Amino acid sequence: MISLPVVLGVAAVMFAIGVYGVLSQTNTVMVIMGVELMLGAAMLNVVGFLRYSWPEAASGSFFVLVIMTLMAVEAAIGFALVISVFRHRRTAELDDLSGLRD
Amino acid sequence: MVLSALVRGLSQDLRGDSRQPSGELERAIVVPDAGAWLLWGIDVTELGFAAVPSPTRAEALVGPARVPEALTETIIETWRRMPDGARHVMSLDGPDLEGRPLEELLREADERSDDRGQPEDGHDETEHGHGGAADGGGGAEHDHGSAASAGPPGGELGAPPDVEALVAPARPPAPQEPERRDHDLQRAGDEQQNMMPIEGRPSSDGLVMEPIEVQLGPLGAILPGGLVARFTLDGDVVGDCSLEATLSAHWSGAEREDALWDPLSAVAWRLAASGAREGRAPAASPWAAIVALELERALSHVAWLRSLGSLLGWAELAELAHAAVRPLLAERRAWPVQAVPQGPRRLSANARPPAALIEAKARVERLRTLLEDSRRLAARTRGRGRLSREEVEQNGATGPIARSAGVERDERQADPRYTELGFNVVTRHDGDALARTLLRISEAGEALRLAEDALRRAREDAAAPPLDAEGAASGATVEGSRGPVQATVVGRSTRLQLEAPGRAAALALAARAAVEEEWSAALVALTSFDLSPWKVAG
Amino acid sequence: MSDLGVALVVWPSAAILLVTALYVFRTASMARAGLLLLASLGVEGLIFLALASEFLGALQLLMMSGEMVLMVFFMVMFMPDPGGLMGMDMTHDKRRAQAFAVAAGIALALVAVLTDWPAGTLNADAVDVRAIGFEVMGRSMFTFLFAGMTLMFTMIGGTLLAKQGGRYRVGAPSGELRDAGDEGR
Amino acid sequence: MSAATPFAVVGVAIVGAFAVAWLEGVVAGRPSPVPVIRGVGRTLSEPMSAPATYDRWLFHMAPTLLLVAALVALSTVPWTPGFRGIDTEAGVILFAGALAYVTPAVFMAGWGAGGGLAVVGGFRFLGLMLAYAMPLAMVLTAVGAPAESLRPAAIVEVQANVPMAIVQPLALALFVPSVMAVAFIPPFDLPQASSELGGGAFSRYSGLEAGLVALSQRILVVAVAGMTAAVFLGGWHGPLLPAAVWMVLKTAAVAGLMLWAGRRLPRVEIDRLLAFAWKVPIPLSILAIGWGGLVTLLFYR
Repeated sequence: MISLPVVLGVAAVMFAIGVYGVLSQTNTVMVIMGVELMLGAAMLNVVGFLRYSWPEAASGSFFVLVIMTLMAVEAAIGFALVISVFRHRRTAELDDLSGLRD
Repeated sequence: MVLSALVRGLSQDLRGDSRQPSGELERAIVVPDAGAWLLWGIDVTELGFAAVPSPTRAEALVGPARVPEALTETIIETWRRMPDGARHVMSLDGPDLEGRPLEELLREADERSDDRGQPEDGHDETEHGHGGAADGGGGAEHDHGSAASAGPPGGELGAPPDVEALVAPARPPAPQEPERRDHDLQRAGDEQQNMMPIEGRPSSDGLVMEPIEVQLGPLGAILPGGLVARFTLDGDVVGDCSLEATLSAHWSGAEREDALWDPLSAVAWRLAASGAREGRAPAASPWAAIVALELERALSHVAWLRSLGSLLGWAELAELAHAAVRPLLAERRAWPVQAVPQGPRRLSANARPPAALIEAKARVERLRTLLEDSRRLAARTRGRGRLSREEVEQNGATGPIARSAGVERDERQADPRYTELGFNVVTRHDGDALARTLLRISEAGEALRLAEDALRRAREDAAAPPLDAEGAASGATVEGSRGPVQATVVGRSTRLQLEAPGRAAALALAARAAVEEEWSAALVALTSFDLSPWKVAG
Repeated sequence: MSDLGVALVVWPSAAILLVTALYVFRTASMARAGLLLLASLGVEGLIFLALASEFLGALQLLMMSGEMVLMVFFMVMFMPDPGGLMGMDMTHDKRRAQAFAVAAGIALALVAVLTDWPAGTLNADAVDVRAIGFEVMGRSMFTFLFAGMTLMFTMIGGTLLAKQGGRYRVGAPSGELRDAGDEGR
Repeated sequence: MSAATPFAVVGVAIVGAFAVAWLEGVVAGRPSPVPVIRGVGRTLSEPMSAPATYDRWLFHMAPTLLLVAALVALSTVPWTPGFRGIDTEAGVILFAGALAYVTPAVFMAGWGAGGGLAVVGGFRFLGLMLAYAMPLAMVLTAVGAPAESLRPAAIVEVQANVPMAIVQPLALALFVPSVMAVAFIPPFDLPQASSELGGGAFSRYSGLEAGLVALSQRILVVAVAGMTAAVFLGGWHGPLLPAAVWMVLKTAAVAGLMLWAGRRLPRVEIDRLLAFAWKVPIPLSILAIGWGGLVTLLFYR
């Protein structure tokens, strides 16, 4: 029933939703969520390959662990930056944060 | 430290010495609060009621014959929200307070809810902004009866989902909420203020957040009934806090009608008033007066300790305090307020052995040793609501609050009868919630020792050293459980002017101590001031 | 699990995953957005359980819940109207974003369907915890060490960046913090 | 993992929840189970009023998520050699994963209720997660090391002659408080601190939902106590009595001790707890993993 193209298709749609989120949202935190979705889609791809193409490749599942770490790191640093920006500018809206100089 | 406490406690607990009424308790709304009834000589749990602040689950409403005016609106609102089967129990021998009779209030509440059969149509938005303001009192479960309240299975594990925020008279939301707006369906703009970006005062970590307004009281909160506390929360840290004592009771039934007094320390007031009238020392039996006063002080401190135990969620402390209160109540009933200062007539006839007094002394002593070196208590109370000695003197705070900051001022020092009993002032120095707790428990222990000695002297009708009437004009000062209480005769007439210096200062200091503290720390600081909801002067 | 079992788990989970992911960006309430993302990535954990190994699935469930809840925490702190009562439109130039996203989605889906991926035979020795263990300690030890170190640095760096004086008095340095917010360096 | 396992797990959950509720009474000095039954009756008989909530969806979904998280956590506990719950390869990680969903459930309840104090209750539990998440996850892996597997039943097997509590006492000392925090047993009952927050995150529930919340909290206690007994106290191993009896005895002992400790300790404060947690338990849990590995090399290989 479930074959590789199906899994990759679902991952593709998930990736597209992530891209839409990143491009359309004005708030930094929502952009970070969009990136999380895109990374989730990447993980789904890897698991799909792990299941259907290279089942014995342990490095595949290890690669999923690396992506999970990447998601955690990216979210953590993103929020730390947002906190310090927020402390000074009282807003996390991307439109207001365009200029670095002011 | 945790393990040693557990092991030591295990042996103690297995002996099962802290018994509680195991019968099924009825959930009741207690007006003004279970602690006040304790000081009036009635333990609500022994009457079979467990104090619960949430009206929707209460089965009864227990109140004094006459209700202070400040609570009328809240009581009507509470009665309307109680389930239909609820019954009301009017306690007879509570203090006769000024105000409207309880039945009349409840009848009015019934009429109000009849003519307003259908739910109100428009009602103001109770939730707005980030956290949504809590509508009304925090409705903390006042589990005075925590040791005994069975309640739903959630009751004991500290998750009594039967609590609902009590409604402050200012904004009563209708019980039936009209259809809630579904967020992502209605995208229409809203009339609320546009908040881009968030303004406001940065909290201590430089972040600005939406303030949440929360009100505790006047009924059902952890604070004494009648005390209203309004907080502005900045996240979970208290931004600012305002306290208001809303209750006032005239000396009803006596001919001197204008004296405002505080039923929670009735003996002290009555002694001050009678002292002001007949010159310094009440003629009849000075020792009996001291016994009654010290008993009231011990009972007030131990009852306060019980409410602190339930605030901290420390069931063991609440149970031990409950066990210490029971003999004190029996002893207190032997010294009714009305009999002061003469003391009960039958005292001299058959000398009642002070069994309950000795039992109470032993239990208070065990409480003191538990708290004295307890790291568990220190973990929650050290450094909360810290007052410096200058701050206390500058604000004119008195009583245990002042003595715990190192100010050695106690009206009993000047009294020769106390010096004969070997009284010395108990003080502490760091002025925080821990110091106040330890000071009160040691003061309670000492008060019982004084009461026992005075009782022995009263039974032997020993002569009391004469009070040097240093011509204190026409006033008398007595050290109540929350500070000195003054009575001065006004001009030639029999009218009395009663004040409690330091009472307003206590409210101000408590409000200031709660600011910039995390929510639970702020409540610990507030409770540690043992505030009285009865405003005295003015 | 049997093929039917896999299908029974994957199809509904995939549907929930995509719907919740889409709603993440359509809802106005931030708390809902965060929890919807939690739902979608959590359900992805179920798909991992069905497809590959329990270890990956369980780990995904564990990781995502902690992360997303903290994300909700941050969103509520930083968004002007976290409750979504205002119904503010938090997007800009949605048109182009939608167009681009749809294009990217179709391109990837085409690649996924058209190329014939090598079909590995799913045999007994599917990846299990032992294999991942040996892999981590074997060939990929260096990468995992690096990943571990970055996590440590992120934790410490993130806290320091954020911490400029604690929320409660416990950590707050002396008074100079009070005016940090005002003069807005 | 037979077909009957889910029903067995639900059975254990219901019986366990009642036993915990009765155990609370015993610890509080009221041995008779009658108040528990009457309390349940009264809670379920109340009408489920729809209080004014801030976010209806989240508010009404929270109890079910809490129940699902509790049941999945309970299902990973191996009770007897015959009945090992869902015996997956990474059962211990699934246990931690299921427990991790208690936090969003409590947050949803608090945020959905909307009252100022309910939101504060929800956020405090979120903050509490920072304190217990790391020690909990690390200790579980440290305990899995000697068994060379993350399957709870395998961990029980490896404790045939000596329970893990004696081999890794530090892990037990870190595991019990963090697990009590997950199940918000007093003294960690921050989200629904009855005296401070007036019922906090769960104050607005009534009737069936209130019953559901109370039930799932007790199932959490059973799951947590069961896993502690299985992973640290040797599970079903024991000299005379049959396996099931040993497991029930050990779980009851652990649950009783947790509830009893809750009565003897004041509620923790979130700011001091976090400051303490980041300085002591988290570094110690790294040490615990090291010790777990060392012990495995020395004794179990």
